[in-house]
Amino acid sequence: MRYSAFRVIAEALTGHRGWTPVWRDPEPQADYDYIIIGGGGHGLATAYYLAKEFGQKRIAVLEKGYLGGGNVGRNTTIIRSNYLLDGNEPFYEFSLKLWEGLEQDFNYNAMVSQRGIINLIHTDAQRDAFTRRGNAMILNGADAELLDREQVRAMYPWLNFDNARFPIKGALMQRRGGTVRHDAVAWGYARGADMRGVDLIQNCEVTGMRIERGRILGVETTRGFIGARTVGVAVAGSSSKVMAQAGLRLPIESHVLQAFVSEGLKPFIDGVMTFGAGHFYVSQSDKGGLVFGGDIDGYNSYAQRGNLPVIEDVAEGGMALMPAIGRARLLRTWGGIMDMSMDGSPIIDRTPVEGLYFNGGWCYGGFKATPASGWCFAHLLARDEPHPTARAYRFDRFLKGLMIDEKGQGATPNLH
Amino acid sequence: MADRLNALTSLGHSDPVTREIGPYRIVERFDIALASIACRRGRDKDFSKAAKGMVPLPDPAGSTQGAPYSSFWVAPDMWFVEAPFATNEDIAEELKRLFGDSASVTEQTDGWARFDLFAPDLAPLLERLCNVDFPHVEDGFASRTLVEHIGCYLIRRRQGEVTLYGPRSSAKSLLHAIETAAASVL
Amino acid sequence: MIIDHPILGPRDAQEFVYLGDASLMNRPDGLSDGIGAFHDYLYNRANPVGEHRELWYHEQGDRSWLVVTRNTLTHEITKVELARDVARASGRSR
Amino acid sequence: MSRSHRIAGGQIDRTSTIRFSFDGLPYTGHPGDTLASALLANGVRLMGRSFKYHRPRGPLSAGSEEPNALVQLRTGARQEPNSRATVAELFDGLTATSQNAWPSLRLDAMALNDRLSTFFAAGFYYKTFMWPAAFWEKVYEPMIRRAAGLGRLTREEDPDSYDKGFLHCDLLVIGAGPAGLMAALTAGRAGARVILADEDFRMGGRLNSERFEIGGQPGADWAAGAVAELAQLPTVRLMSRTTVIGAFDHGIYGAVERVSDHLPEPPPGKPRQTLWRIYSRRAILAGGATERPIAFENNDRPGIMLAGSLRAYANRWAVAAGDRVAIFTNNEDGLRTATDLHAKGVDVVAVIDARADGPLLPGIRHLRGAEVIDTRGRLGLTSITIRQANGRTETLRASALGVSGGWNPNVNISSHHRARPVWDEAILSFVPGKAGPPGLSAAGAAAGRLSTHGALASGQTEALAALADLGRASRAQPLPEAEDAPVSITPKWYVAGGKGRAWIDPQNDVTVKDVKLAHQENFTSVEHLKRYTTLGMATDQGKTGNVLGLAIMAGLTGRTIPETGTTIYRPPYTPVAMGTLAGRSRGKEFKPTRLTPSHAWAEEQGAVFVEVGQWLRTQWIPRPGETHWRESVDREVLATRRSVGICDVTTLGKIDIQGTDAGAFLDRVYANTFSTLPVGKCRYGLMLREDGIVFDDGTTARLGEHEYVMTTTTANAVAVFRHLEFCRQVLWPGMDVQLISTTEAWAQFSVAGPNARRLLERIVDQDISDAAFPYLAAGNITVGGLRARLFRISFSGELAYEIAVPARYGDALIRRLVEEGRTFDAVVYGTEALGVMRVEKGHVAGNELNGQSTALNMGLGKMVSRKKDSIGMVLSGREGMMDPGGYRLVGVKPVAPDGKLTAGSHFLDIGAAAVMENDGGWLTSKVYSPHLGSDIALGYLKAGDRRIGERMRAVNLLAGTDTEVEIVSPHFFDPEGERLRG
Repeated sequence: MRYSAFRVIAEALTGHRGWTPVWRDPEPQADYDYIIIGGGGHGLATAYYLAKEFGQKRIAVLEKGYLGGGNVGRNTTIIRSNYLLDGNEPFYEFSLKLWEGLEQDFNYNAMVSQRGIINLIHTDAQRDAFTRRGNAMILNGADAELLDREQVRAMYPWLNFDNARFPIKGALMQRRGGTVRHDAVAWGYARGADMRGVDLIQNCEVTGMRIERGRILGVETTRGFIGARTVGVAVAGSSSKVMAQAGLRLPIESHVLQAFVSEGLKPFIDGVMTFGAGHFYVSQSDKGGLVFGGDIDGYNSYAQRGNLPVIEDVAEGGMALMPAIGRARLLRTWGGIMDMSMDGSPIIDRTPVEGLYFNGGWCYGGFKATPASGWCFAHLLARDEPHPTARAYRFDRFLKGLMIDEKGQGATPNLH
Repeated sequence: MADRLNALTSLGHSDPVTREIGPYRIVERFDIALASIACRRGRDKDFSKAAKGMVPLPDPAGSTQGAPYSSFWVAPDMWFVEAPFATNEDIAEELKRLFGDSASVTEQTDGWARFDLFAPDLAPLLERLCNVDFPHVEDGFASRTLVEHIGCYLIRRRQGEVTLYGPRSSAKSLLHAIETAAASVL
Repeated sequence: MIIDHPILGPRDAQEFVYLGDASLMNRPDGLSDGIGAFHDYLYNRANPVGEHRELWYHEQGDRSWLVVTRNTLTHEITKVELARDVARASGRSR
Repeated sequence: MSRSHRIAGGQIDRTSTIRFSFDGLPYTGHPGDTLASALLANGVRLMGRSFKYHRPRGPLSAGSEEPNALVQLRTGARQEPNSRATVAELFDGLTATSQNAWPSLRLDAMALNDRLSTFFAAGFYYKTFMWPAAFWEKVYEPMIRRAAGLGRLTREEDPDSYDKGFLHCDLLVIGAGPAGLMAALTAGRAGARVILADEDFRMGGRLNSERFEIGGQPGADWAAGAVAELAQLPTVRLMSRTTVIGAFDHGIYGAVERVSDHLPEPPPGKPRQTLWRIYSRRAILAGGATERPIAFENNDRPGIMLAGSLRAYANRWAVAAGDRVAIFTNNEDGLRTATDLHAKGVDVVAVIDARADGPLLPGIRHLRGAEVIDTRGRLGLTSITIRQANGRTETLRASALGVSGGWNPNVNISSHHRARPVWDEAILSFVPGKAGPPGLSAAGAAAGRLSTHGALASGQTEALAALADLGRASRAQPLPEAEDAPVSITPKWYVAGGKGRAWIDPQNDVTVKDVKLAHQENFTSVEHLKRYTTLGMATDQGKTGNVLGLAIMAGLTGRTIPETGTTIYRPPYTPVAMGTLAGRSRGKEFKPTRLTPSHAWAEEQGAVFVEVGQWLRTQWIPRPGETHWRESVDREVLATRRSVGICDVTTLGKIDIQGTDAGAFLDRVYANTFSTLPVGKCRYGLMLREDGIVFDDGTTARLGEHEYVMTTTTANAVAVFRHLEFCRQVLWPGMDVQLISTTEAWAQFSVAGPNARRLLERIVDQDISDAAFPYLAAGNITVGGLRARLFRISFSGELAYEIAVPARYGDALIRRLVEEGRTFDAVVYGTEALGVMRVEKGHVAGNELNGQSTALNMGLGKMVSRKKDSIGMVLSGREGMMDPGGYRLVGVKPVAPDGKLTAGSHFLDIGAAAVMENDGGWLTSKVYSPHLGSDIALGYLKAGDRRIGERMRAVNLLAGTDTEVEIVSPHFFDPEGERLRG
């Protein structure tokens, strides 16, 4: 069914009787051409583009829980392409361009809202680094501006300009950055994929991989064996666990990242902002909640919950930057499991097992990457060759010394 | 030879300060010499022999008062030794002579700002400053701890007396944190 | 979290700095082992769901490096050792 | 204003009167009142508007689960949006205003949404606002955002302070109702260290709101007695006004104490609130239960509230929420409200009992098998329409309706570790699951023990179990007499058949219809239901509505409720002010400030300071008449190169490294060799990470056979020390090496320039002639007999020394250096001049040591010895890092002397388009060199070592500048290094 204002009005006047299921709940078939493991944002986007852009058929998405229950359902909804390194920026800019046309493409309003993102600058060295980054962004066809202190003050006069431990000296701004209604992304892709015949199979956990003579034949699941010619794994957060079924060790650690939302407030912050002298970034949702986050807890975890010190650390950053939020109340905290890779950048690549492909290592860049990740993974699955913007996301970059280390922290995942 | 340089306290004065806030007395100490001693690998016997009767070597998380040398444990095989500055300004040299090559000795006197806290009951103050179960630990307890992001050594001399060693460069921030907490207890 | 320090007893994890998998103790020999060995040592992780042996540094404490055995699903800590002892036992003193 | 609704009794202090105002109108109340109870007493039912439809709202509850009665509390910078009137303690002068209504609460323009509600069904916005694409940001979203939120945040800084602290105990008891009090008594009497925390300002929990007797005395009196006894026990800490907000790992709980919220403003020095981290060995959750409503048409009007809350207002606050009261219940407890109000002389018009049988209430119209099917009253309830068992409908005049759909144990904290609650058919609700936070057990209503006796008994049982765990065996004691009524309840989630809306989540306006629509569109998983309808996303986290929504979805899918799923709660239990979580770390106290030994002197000189990590360093020192910072910096540089300059370099990390293996150890942690360094000498050291990237650099001196002192960069001091400990303890535990930081112990100054030696000769006691103290010499010296250290090293390229004295003498030394320096027109220079001189000299610093660069990139490849094993040696040899076309450090000069450079600009070939394919690298550091009279810069340029002498462009697309530059050697100044050896 096609969604439109007309449709909404027509249904409203007839008691909403006409709305049909957004997706089917099919029984798994005996075998498929493509199995995508993981019904989160990346898996659903992969299936959607595989069917829509690469004309593939007989596709299934296997989800151990409910659709969109991965990190696409537990993040801070920010989209941007303000990366520095050649290996990253073209990919994230490709992603941002896909965001810009996404809703019309899959006929679902995911509320892609480009209200701008600013990264605050507190030292001269930061300004030098952001100048380098801003230039790299523009060279890659993205947009970037360098704001001085007064321009930032004009945008947000209530930031801590006059009593700050680390004064605000300016900001790097990307006006095309913004936020998206995260759940709607998963639902839009799921609906679009379902409409194109993709089987979305919920409550179906992959428990093993059937591999013979170095080739994948299918997967064992809680709902029986399902055969497939090609299997793509997109289960960021659980990558090591799933790939271990193929006997592989990854350059990835799983870490918990907490996110936070305040009670609903009248409009306070229009765009997205990151603090440069502490762990704090924030935006305000269309419902009025301040959505914010900070650093990961810093230890390997699959627990989907964090601890108090990080909550305090984030609040300290928030109060240092915007003393006016002292009486705003934190409503809810939650934790998502991040694939923290060894250089802070993702992997979209073949594996030593023929027919088995991997997509993961997203650290906390995963949400904004969803469209390009799906597109590029679909490209790799359908053509067995990397998409031009994802060429650098290889496993062997660590062996060859071609790390994509935006933060310059080296092989220490919890510092990326 | 040029004449001698004047010394300033960690707070930048020629004399240490004392602050009184309600029942709490905060005393800056400027009269203590400090040095670290670390037992060299495999030299435990010589090390403890040299220390015997001179430098106490308390167990982990402990401190021992003595004369002229007191000391508290800081790390495996490592202690901080305290002595009166007036009589033992060259504490590091003294200890080097004492321990010979059985220990690595490092001057620490000026690395630290020291505040002694006094009150009939210090628990309400300390529970706002650091994660030490003060009412529960014994006299002599010595431990590194965090006070408002500042790494300090805390020594419980007795129920009503505590020593805090904090990094000299952060002395002002540390004192401010103690004063703020004291005021909020009242 | 609370880490039961083998020398100091229970201490808040806030006093510690986390490094990662305890396999980082097993550094190859730079003169005899090559890039392959170092690559696997530095970059690849088991990253298990469940019991995990990992390195923590007591930065705001006694500066001991510890090997903590912790469940990554429940965060339950079942064993804490001095990394130095573990390293020596595994023959790293040579 | 309507007449008072006060009735007899209650726990309010009638002897004193409190004045307060709501929406500008003055009212009075008494100590013991909440804002809600006082407003109800004044006949005010309308307190807010709902989020989506702007429906009129009054209090649904009398506690922290309140979704409706949210107000803007206080004024000015102290305004608190979304404050629950039901828990806001009344104080004299309290001012509250309503939220989310314009122009007024009674007449709200946005209530139009209610008329158009059919267009605003769940998730409608996902299906529209898509065309034309550009309209989302420009038209639709701004409209939606303007309507967003409930309360308003002032843009002023929060004037109050907040505190934090740590508490330790054997047993934490969460909640001071009958179960919690009995648990605390049991453990406290046994001598255990107990903390009893309760969110209310009056301990006792439901006992304060009921007429139950315990041991022959009123429950509230028994509670008061128990509290009095606990206060006498030495190991018990009573914490009222303290909400336990979350269960974290290993027995750590977060708790918020509202220290001053019941006062007009905090007393001087006092915080508004304190965040306590409670370290407990065991904990008992005795947080009680929350009543849930039944969904029926128009069940959201002011005057309609939970039956137990209606009862609480009457019993505890002596308020009759209405003069004609009706009750709608599916369980026995609902009848208690009828009985209590009846006993207090309130007119109970009817009890509508969904249950078909059971005893009839005496003296009250008690209709069994009946249900409420509709209500009336625009701004407050005026009548209800009921359908009796025989199908006959009837409309009753009523100004208050108490609804009881049963009680939900407050399992919240028990699910903070994501343990799923389990369904208890006997009470038709969820109780804490087994896999909750280790060490936490539940007692009383929180555990599903809904009778007073059950609460007392389980409180004691759980406390005894905890004591046993703690090794403090204790024996059960006889419990006081208390009611032990069984739960009698029949499933009744919503009243079917109506056409109108029946609310489940009144704040977010989630109705039964929305759940039906979600089901129709296959959003049947409980997570999908929540996310699609926003059920449970409101400020009450769905405390009253979640189970209802779940049950309705279960009915639609034909599954049982546990099959349909559970929802788990996340911290915090109730919303927490950001200021509380931040505590004292804000403003200038966000992080500690580290001051250098010369800080006081520099302040006297009017120095400009700059934040370097936590340090404050002198950036430059303006002289009278200097109007631009460049004038000061140029002067400092020129004076240094002409004669002599002094700079405080204390912030550099210093690590004392001793032991018989110290030299061998350094060989392994540095890429170059140190074991061969003679005693009394120092050497520049390059430290790599294991991945072959440069980690840090600095000079390390050998002061004795087995004694070295290492210098690190200011930024990496802590990380390097940690890394060295790792190498020492974990990688090579066999080595005899001891480490300790001495960064703070020494005040260290760089003395640089042609006259450096002549100046120092006036300071130090030893002969420091070039012969006696040659380039790279290092050693212990004395200054006026005082122990000191001298290093002959140069960052500036000049003849230079670094002199160190014990930190307490640092202030005196800078003054002495300045005094003695007058003869030479010595200057004291700051970090800017330092930066200028190091760039002129081509030394790498922070901008080049960016964690992404190799020794090869920096032109220091030869320093990495391949003859020995050292950290990073092997992996620095990976093909990608040995690429001859890779980045190399170069110097950059504008072709036109007045050409401007900017750090961060990228290299492009002349004529090349500004696209990434043509990117040659970037300028890392830029300074103005007064020595060369132009901007100069360092940069990383692809194959830069082979491009010296070539011309390129330095392009800054952010500023639109495009400067032709010449690529030169990074050593702009005295490349042969004659000056520093002079």
